Amino acid sequence: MSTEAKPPAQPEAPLEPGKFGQFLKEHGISTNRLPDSCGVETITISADDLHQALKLLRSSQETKLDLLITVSGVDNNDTIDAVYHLWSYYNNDELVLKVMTPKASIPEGKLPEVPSISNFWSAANWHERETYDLAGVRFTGHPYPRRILNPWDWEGHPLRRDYKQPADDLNSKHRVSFR
Amino acid sequence: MANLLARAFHGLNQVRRGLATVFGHSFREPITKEYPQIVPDITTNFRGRLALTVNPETGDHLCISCRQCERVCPDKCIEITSAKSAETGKLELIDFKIDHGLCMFCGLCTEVCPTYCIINTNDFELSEYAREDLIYDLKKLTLSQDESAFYFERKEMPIPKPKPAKAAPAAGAAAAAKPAAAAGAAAPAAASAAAPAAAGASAAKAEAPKAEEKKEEKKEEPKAEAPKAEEKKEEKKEEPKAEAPKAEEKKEEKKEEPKADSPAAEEKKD
Amino acid sequence: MISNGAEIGKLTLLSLVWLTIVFTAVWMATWAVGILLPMLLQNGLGERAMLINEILRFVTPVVSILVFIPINAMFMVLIERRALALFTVRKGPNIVGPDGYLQTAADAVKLLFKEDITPIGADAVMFTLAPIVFFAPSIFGAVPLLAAVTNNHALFQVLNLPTGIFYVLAAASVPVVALVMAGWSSNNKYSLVGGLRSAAQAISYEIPLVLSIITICVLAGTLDLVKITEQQAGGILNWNLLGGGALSGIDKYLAAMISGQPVGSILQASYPFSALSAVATGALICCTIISFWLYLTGACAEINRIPFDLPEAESELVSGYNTEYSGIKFAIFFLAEFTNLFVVSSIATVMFLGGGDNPIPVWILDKLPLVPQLVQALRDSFLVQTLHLINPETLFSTLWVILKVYSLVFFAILIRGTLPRFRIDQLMDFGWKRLIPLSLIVFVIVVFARGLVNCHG
Amino acid sequence: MATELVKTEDFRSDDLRTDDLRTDEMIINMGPQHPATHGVLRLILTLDGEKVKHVEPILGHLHRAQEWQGQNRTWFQYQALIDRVDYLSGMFTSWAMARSCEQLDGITVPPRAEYLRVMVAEMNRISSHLLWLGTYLIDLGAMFGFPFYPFREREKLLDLFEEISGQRMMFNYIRIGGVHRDPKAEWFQKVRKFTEEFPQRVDEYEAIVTENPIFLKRTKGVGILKQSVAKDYGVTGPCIRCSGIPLDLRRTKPYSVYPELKFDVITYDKEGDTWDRYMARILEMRQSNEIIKQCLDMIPAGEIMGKKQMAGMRIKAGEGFAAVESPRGIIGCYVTSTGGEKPFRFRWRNPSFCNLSVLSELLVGSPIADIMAIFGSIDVILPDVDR
Repeated sequence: MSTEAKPPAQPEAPLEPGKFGQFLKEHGISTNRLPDSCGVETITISADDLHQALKLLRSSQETKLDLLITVSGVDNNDTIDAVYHLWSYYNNDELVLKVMTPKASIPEGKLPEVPSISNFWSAANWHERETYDLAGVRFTGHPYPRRILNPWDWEGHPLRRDYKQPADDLNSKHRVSFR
Repeated sequence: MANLLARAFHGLNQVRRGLATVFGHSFREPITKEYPQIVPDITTNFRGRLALTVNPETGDHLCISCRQCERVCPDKCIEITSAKSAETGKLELIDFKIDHGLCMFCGLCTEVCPTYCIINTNDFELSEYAREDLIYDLKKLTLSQDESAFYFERKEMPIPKPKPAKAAPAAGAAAAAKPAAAAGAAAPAAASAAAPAAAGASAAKAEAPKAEEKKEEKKEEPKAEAPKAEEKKEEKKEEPKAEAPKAEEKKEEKKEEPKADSPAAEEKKD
Repeated sequence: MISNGAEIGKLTLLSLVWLTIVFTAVWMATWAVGILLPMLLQNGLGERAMLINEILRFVTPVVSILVFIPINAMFMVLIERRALALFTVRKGPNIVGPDGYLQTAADAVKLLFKEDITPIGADAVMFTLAPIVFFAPSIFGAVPLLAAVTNNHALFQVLNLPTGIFYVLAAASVPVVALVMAGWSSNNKYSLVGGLRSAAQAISYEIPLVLSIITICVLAGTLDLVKITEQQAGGILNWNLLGGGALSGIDKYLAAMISGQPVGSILQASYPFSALSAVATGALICCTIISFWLYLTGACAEINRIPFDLPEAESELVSGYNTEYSGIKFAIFFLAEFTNLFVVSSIATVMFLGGGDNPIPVWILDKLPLVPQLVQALRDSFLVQTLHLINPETLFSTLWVILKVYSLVFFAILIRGTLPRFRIDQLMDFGWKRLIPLSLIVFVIVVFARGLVNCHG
Repeated sequence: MATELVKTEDFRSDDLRTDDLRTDEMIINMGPQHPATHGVLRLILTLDGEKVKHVEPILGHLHRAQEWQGQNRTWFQYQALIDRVDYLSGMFTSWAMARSCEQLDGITVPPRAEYLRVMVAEMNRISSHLLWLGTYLIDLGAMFGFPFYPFREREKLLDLFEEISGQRMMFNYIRIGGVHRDPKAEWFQKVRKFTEEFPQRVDEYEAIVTENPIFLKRTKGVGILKQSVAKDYGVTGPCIRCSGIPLDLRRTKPYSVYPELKFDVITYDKEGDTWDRYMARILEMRQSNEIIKQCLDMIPAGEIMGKKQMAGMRIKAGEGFAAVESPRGIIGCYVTSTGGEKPFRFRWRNPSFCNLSVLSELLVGSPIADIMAIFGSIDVILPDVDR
């Protein structure tokens, strides 16, 4: 895994909250706006507020972001993000929500913890399992927090940047057989 | 009751329609072909077994060992061995291996090849009894002149002028004429005698004649990797075809330097 | 517009060649055991041959069946594969032997030489017994049919029971036990479910099947298979499919009219209650056609063919009761399935389609040129007179039986190529809520309508 | 009298089931080597008789670390791999990746390339649906006849794909910035010929299948996907359109040249059953055929590539999510770039993965035979699930 790759640039100055940031602010949830990802509003939110924010965004008539596209885990070099892509079934609204956990704040040998939303949004169930499996984000309160794609006894989380591949014959230069 | 009867009749009628349609199909031409007897007509762009072409007119091998295909291959199934020729100062292909068991026939190597050397043939019958047999070497990969002509025509690739294959060696030879003379007539004989011992660890037998050149480059370091590393650097400069003349110029410059030193180096060794 | 003539031609030729092989082999075996051997013994032993002759008489039908079943199953598998290929615009097996003629023979050899596996935890005795129990009844069941389909040939009269059809049905209901045995003893849950399904299915579909046959027995007034065939002789109008002789009055009337004889009271004799009789005739025809359909449906379910192949149900139960079978045991299951299809088709032929009767009414047949001469020439030939190799009655009736039976088989293949599979509860619903009431209604109507028409009389 | 001895109450089936008989649950492993699981899905079924009480899908038998590979290959190399994500609709996976990268890099795709993309994608949709149709009928037990007919038409499409891209399934045709090859004029003629005869073929399928009483019995009212459940599980594609939500990215978030083309979004009632899903796919095939016809008429001449394809291709830094409407639903690609040779993070949003999660909800209470009827109707491709 290429460790030299850098995470996307952070904004220098704090940006004005967009439509959904404003909406969440009105309901007493503070957010941070990041630079738009290809024209889609991108905000970060603290892990504690996530549950309530998603509930609000999903059910309120103004936003109606009721299609959870994915939950993805991204290992930036200094943070581990859980990224939620929200769409609406009925209009063109999109939102990217990020929960960023700095790696410094994670205790040694532990996984970053983010509250699970699979109890009120079934779509998140498998996505969260997959994120746990591959990117190593622990979703607290998940009903069935097991690995989904890798075998159940797999060690490590393959999409983490510090992950050591068990055997890497493919990339070695001098091998006897090609296989 | 009437409803039931109507439904039953409708259902039976639908079954009859289905049966009639299926039965009607028996009067149509079969679409299957008896494969081993009747070979399918494969389109030009089909990405089958990889092969190396030769110039259809002159029969010279088209590979210039630029290693573009080796680098772009997502599966890393290509392995090129090459060495610098003493006469021409150009990279000369020693071996070209493709593991067809690993290849996924994506065709990226054919896209990046600057000389239309590596191509996808229409051959798809690749089964062997052992996996090792799927590793094709240079001899197995290289097509004959007729086959090359066939694919050049079919794939509508421009037939290369004899320049990259023929004129380049000529130019190289011209360039190399001077240093060869400078190095002295005694050097080749001595070097070729010493070659197997010196280069045996690093190079295969086929490389032996070219080891002469390696020696010249070696200078202080007796390690086997050193010449390879140098080769690589040079290859990178050689990459695109358009830059070929430039690369040649550069080479000439480069070659003159080591060759100026070479007598000294040989003296040291002696 | 036939653009597939070559393939159809090949299929026809293949059928003809294979049928010739099958029936020549069977007839030669039967003739050797039943006629040639007694003749030779008679010459050699004289009076003392009586006992041996008696034994041979009983052995003959069994020999003929035992020779017939394996070769016939091979042919049927081949024709099924080729016909399905025809429906699905493919070519089918055409490599082994001339144009694929020997494909199934090669398959059979392969199956015989495969390793015979008994899974761990399986009940070995039951596991081995199941294919045998599945296969044996189809032999027993086929025996009495022989007399009927060969136009009461002297060699096969031996086993012609007065309760023929019931014997056949009784034999046909045994294989269910075998399927349950196979399912249970395999130590496999899919097999178990398959076995249980087959039990449920076979038991419930036996009722409409038997009821539809009883309907025909009531029409015919007998259970004897030979008598039932003989009643239907004389053309398509006399067949049980079309009212079981309800139209025979019209038949006679037409015959008399054409030959110029007095018509007189033929119609009056056959249809005593003029208008009422006409209605009853219509009802009878409808009822027999419906019960033919009922019979086909029930038979399809009985022998586990699509759309009733729930015990096997590849997409649900892997392969149902025969998941764990391999080698020769699987071959026996396979053999029995196709034999059952043949047996079921021949029952249909005997009960509904007039057995070995030609569909052309006599009064047309007599007018046809060359037919009587041909029969006479055959009768006078050396083969018949000296060797007793064939007799014309049996020959023609056998040809008709072959045609009818294999048409039904072909129809079953067509159904297999078209219809999807039922679900088990829908199958039960369909069986109990639709077929059984329908068959009862048909039965009652036939009982009453029969009184108003002078059938077969 | 028998009627006095036996009371009808004794034969009430409920009583028999619960009190008198001691029943036991049976646990069956369906898959990964089951003939009808479309690859290697494993379902752990808890059965009560023939009824399913609980089902747990086990995934990952085909896990090939597509996202990991994305981070370890260059942009150019990874293009060749992504067709493998969903091997039946490789054009759509390529397209999703191409779109996300084009968004990031700000590439404008030439109009001819856009039309070609729409054409090959719709052809791919047809071929995918055809394969679904054949295998679904196999699931329902029509093993031997019907399934070959859709494959016959699919074969023609695959030949067309082979001609244009070089392979029958792993196309690698839609590239970042455009399409790989400009087809010749004969290819367009062949496509036109196909579009002209295809509707008759669909008529044939419908004659055999659509109103067949057994097929109706197997599919009508089976596997009902309620709108609320579908929304909860994030179901997309024909499945959710059959549950009454007109979510078709080609219309709701139009991309490429779809705004210029005429077609309808096919929706059914609020509670879509498997028959609705079958019918929706049949209609979609007809519709795609019409779209291809329109494209054939409208396609302009010109360039086909908006960005030079080379081994060291780079994409500008940033992140973005782009999705296309694949035959199975929304296939999306969340990509993060740092401007380097390799992507920083690739994340696939696969329709099969999301649609499959609703299976455990749909199957409960249905008999064994319906497992395949329901599972097949969702149209799941296992490599798409496991990546």
